[in-house]
Amino acid sequence: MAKHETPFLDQLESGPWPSFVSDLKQQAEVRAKNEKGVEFQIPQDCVDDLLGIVELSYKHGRTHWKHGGIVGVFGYGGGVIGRYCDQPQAFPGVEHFHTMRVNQPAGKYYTTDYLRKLTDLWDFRGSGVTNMHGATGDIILLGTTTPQLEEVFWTLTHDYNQDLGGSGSNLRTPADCLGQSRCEYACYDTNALVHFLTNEYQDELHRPAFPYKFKFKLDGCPNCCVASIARSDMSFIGTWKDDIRIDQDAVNKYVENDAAYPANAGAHKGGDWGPFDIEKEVIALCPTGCMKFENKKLAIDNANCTRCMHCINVMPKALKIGKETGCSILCGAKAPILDGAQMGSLLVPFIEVNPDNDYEAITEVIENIWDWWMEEGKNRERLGELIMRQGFQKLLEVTGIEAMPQHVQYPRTNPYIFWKEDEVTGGWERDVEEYRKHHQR
Amino acid sequence: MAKHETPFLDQLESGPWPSFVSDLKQQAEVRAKNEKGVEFQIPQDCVDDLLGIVELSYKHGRTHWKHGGIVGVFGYGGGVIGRYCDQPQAFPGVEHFHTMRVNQPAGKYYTTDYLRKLTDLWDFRGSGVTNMHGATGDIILLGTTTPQLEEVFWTLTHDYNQDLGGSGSNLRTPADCLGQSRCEYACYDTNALVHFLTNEYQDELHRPAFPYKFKFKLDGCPNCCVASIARSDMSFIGTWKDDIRIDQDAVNKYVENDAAYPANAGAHKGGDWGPFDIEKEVIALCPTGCMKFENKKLAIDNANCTRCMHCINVMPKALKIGKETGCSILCGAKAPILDGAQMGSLLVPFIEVNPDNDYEAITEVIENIWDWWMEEGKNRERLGELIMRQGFQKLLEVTGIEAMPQHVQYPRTNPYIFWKEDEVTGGWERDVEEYRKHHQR
Amino acid sequence: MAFISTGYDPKKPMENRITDIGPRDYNEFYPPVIAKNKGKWSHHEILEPGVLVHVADSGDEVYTVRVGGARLMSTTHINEICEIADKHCDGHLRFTTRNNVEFMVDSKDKLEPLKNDLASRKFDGGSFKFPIGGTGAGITNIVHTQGWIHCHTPATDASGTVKASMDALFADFQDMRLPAHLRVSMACCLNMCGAVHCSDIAILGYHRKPPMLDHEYLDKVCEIPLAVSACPTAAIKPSKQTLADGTEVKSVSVKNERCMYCGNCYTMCPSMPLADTEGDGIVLMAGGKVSNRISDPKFSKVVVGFLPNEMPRWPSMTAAITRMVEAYAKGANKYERLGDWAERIGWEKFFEACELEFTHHLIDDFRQQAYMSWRQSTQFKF
Amino acid sequence: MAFISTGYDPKKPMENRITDIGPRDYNEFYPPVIAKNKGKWSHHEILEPGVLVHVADSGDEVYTVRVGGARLMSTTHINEICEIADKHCDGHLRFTTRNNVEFMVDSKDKLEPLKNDLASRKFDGGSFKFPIGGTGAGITNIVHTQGWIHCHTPATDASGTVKASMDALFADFQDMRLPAHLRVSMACCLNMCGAVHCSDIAILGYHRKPPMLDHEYLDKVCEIPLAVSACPTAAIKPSKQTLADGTEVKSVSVKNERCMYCGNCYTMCPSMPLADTEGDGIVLMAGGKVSNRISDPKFSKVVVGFLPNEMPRWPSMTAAITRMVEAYAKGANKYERLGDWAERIGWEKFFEACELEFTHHLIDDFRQQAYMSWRQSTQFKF
Repeated sequence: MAKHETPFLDQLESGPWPSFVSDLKQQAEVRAKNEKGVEFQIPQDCVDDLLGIVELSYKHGRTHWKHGGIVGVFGYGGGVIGRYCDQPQAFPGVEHFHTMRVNQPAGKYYTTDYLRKLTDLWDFRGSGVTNMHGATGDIILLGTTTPQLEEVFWTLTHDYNQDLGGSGSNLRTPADCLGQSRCEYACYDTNALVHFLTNEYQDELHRPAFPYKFKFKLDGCPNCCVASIARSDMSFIGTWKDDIRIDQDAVNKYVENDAAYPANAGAHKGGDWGPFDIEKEVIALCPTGCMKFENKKLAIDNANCTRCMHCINVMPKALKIGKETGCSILCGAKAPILDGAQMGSLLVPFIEVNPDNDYEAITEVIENIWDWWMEEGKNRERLGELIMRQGFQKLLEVTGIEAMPQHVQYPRTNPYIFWKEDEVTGGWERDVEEYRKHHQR
Repeated sequence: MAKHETPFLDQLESGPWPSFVSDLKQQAEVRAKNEKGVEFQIPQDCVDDLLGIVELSYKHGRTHWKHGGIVGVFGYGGGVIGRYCDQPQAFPGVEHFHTMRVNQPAGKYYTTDYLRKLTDLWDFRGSGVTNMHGATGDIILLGTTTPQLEEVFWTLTHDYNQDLGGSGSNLRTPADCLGQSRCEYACYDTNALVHFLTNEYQDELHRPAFPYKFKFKLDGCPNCCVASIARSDMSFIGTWKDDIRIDQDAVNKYVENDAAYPANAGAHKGGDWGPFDIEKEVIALCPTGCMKFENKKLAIDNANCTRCMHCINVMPKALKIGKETGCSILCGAKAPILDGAQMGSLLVPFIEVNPDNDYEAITEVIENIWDWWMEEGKNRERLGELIMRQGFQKLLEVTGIEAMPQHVQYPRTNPYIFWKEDEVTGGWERDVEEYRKHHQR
Repeated sequence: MAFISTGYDPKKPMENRITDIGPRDYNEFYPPVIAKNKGKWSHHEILEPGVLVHVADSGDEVYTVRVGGARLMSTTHINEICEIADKHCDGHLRFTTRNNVEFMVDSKDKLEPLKNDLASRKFDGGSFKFPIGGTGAGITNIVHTQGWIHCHTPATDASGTVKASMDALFADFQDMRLPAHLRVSMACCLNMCGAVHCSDIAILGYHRKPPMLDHEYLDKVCEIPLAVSACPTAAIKPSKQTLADGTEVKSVSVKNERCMYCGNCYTMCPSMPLADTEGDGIVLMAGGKVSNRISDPKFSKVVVGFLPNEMPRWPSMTAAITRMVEAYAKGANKYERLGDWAERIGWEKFFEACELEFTHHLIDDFRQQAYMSWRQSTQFKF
Repeated sequence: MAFISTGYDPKKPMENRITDIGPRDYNEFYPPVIAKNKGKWSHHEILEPGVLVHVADSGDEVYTVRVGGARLMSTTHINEICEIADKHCDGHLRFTTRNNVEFMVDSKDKLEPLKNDLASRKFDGGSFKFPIGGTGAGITNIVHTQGWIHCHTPATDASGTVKASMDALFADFQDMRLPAHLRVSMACCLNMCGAVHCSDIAILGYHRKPPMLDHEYLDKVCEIPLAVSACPTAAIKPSKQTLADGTEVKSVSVKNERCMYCGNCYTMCPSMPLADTEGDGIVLMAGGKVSNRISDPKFSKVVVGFLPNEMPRWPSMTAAITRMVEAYAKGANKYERLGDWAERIGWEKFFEACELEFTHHLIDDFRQQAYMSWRQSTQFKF
């Protein structure tokens, strides 16, 4: 028997898509029954009250949560988000209902053994409600009280070998696509690099020293499944410098509509698109027009290829990424607030991804950027906004990177070049008397 | 025998392109000889001194002109640009060397009779040096002294039925392409409209009442030969609403490479482009892909045509603009200074061009815009900058034009919609005590 | 409910403290077939909606079954996932960036039992627990934020709008009939904790009323300078206010016409709430993408300026989304993303095809970049 | 040189004054064949470079011979134009927007004598007076500003750079071998009296040194507030200065690193000259267009950040222009404008093909629109 009536939420139990309401109801019931005999450290009926307060929001069309004060674990500036409800008498189970961010593993692979440990802990010390996963990538443990924070942290670190993720003006928990673990398109080992960077920069992740948040996201290839180009201050996107590898026999299997060679790896099986047509579907859609299929032979003018992945995506059995792989680094992506959205702007067209020297080429770029941003960035100014304010030329300067046409989509359309005095022959100081000898007043 | 040595300029007499140096030298000589017995009202050797002072600039790499003070004709705020040289002792003939702007006729057609009157006047009262024409469109009379300004104006108005053009924070002399006078693409009579607007707005042209300069330019079709979309605060560009007219027989003549049907009206005759290929040169280049050529028949899906002119330009004997013609109005174009370049932004997709009611649809738009700009524009703020500062939505508001998707290339990418209070149910005033009944502090 | 300590002593927080150990090592979690073939995958194929096979150079294969679900997930539900993974997948599984769960098996014969098991499980309320799908040219799970479940500034709910949308789009979660994949994202206010600004379709919660001012309490519970500086548009100023009883208090004033309803001030100062039943609602955006495939990544555009919150199922919102999906399915070319389609036909035709109203709210007036979105061309369709 | 009055009396300026009569009526100036067939033209053809025929619905034809020339033009030269028009064209002629002269005849047999007459006329220095050309897929006359002939703020000469360029491009003025027409424009400082910001190739005079300050005279000849407000970047402030002799004067100071060398201050205040032999020179821009044909109009881009003034023929400038034209002629498709070509191959390939150096100066840092020009994509060519 439910603690609160939830007529609005009940309507979200129907329909085919997994219902979060049904899940919360089952959780409330499991807690009520407590067949495992858990010694709940926060109110047993907290999920009932969660349903109740959300129902109230459905009635009012307004949230009933207040922002928390500063809660957290000792010595860390992030990883915990305080939260309180604005109707504690009616819903005492969620009066205090803080979030903990747990740093997810690279690639988001898990063993059931690990997950069960986590659910045991969260049943015991929290609401048993989670997000798998939060928008940044963390495992989100949703709903506990202040005294439990250090206890959860202790168990995570001592028993689970597991740390919290980032929040606040910190490095946020880096995130990656699954990369080479299960994807033939990946140009570098995203799991290894994300794990390295997360560990290398633990201090930046846990202790606020930045003007604002900072995100790394790592995509193995330009398909950008993890959206790094839109969602991270520094985006690492796999690419290659040499030629796309072609298996001409396999190309012809695609052209012949061999059933074992479905176009786009079978992604269009539900549509009625007719037989595969290499001219229309590959050659004509190549953004640079650098491909030809003549006499049963596919030719790619690789010097004019921009590695957009389309042909490889369409014919994955026939075309493979090059062998000289690495990544591009793009900087400054962010959501619209405060000063308009940005996508990452290309800073390093190609950089090696080399675990053997601890990725030193990459960490040098990162640290140069951080030095600049920590020196010049205003409070709550994202990297992208600093780049906009001080200019992309400045970003090149602080990272010691030569300007090249790859940095721009097109050169400047205005002629407002601000020269530096030392770039101009003779400098700026001049003698007006000398000038007046030739130019009367 | 030249008055000044001009070794630098002399080098600009060679080469095939008409040499302005040779022309100035011939002019200096004609004045020196004065075979017509002109009673020169400014120094006879002014052109010698002009050559001399320009030579000095070639030596120094710097100009030797100073900005003039305020000179002009009585009652006009523009049309004359003061100019003085900074070496009057060495070049007394150009000590005072003002410019007069003479309002060119629509389409820049002339009779020799008229031009000779002008040259007679300018030999008599000026340097005999001109620009045919200035960047805005005027006939530029280059070089006279202050006492001659009223005299020239008197002769122009009394004897030549001819007025000065605009300068300063005025309506600048409107300019047009030749339009229907000799072009089959013209969608309206640019000559008639530019003449009407110039006369209708004589007061705005001659008396500064604007925040800054304001330009009208009139293009007969989207080919934009007079660059109105880049160079005028209000740009009038011919267009049509109905279908492109097709002569299928003529299309097939082009396809057959009939010598009387050269592609692009013969514009590519100097290149080795091979036979005309309608698929490659027309169908594939259509920006909307709205054309087909099948079974010797050209089909245009006019609902998806954006009237880019390409197909018509390529096959002018076969394709003609529609019959329901008018113009689009775009606003705000300007050169980069001060706040970045703008091209005209589409305000009115289609408007009738109707001389029978004195173009009232058009003058209404113009006057609404001027009212707003004169009210709200800051000193030296071009219309485009005002639109940027107050927003395109404001431009729609002051002109009473409904927003439509044609106004944008794409809808806003940011969600920062500033609602007006009366657009939001219940308004903005709320009772916090009432709110607190449901949301505790 | 006695407090049970782990051993942590609040008086000696540093004693035996372990910090900065980072996440678990991914190598511990790879299924064996993944660990063995990492970096040596040859190709993959989507066998049917939600089912993939990846083939390694070694000839090894891994079959993946992708299932959707709410990212809001109870431990009970996670335990059930674990039960399935133990039964079929030797205790391994993974999550995707878009909150799907992937069950992997290393041979084809293990596939059918896994699929049958997943498909058979339903919640008591009737919905699927583990619907198979979310691959290829279809619609996958919606990434989203917290909404009314756990956030203090949302203008709408997240889980509910997503449930309503995915119910409406469910057929396309389990099919691959679309011209290309279509990504839907949801953020419950314009701070966009989950950045939705580059999605094929984005659902965005939006306030439309400036904050209320709880003058009596403001100076007691807020740092006024923090509230003032929180405002991105400098609409907030310190001011003195006289209460009903005549006492004068320090507080703030808000220039309402400058407010863009972001709620940053409320985050800093609880005496400035802005949620409102009628003011709050939904903005829809469309046409963004993050992939570099064929065309460059692009921002989503605002295509519906406002829809009211219609609890619990937001029918106007799901109707508008459905119209967009259907118009796209009908109009776009194979491989063409929604935004590429809109650009090819022109946004004026997009509004026509999707039966959406164009209003002045959709014309950009934010910063000078707004200019780039206006039409500097005579090329348009009537 | 006695002053001869028209009758104007400075003491009674309004007496018999005629004002606001506007330009002459174009109808007075049309050649008869134009007046007759206006609005009823069927089509046209470029018969050869510089020679066009327009055919009316009536069957009437008008043959046009287009000739180039300096827009700086003496009355002597205009009189010669009139002589030719009287001889061949019944006393009619017209000018084009790009400062060409067009002679029209109403039958084909009048064409050859006209062409021969025009082609035969040369200046004493050897250059053509009336070169025929400037049509179709070639290069027409360069529109330009005043430069050292008549302006107080130029950073280079206009007539001289144009003469040097047109000499270098002359073959393409008289040919139509290019992929499309190519428009060259010239402005002698960044105020751009002649807006060159949408040209296939733009030559732009550019200062690079902030103004000198003639403190001793500044307050005597300038209105200091006007000088201060003239600065678009707010780099100028009023300040007190002590002269060498110890007297203190009112003057201004300039924050040099904010100055963009536009010369607006010098226009307001002659005590702030900025011209400099080494500082001044040329910026080259490329890839703009105003036509809506095929692609939208577009801005030119800065492709050479600076070239010194090399009088009298600017060889580095003409060499760079020639390289661009030749690379374009070689690389572009038929009908493809220079900017469309650069976009198709990518600007990185444009710099390679034209052998131009890319420097940091070419990366935009002006206002927030700059962001749009940076590369938000992994699509680029190495």
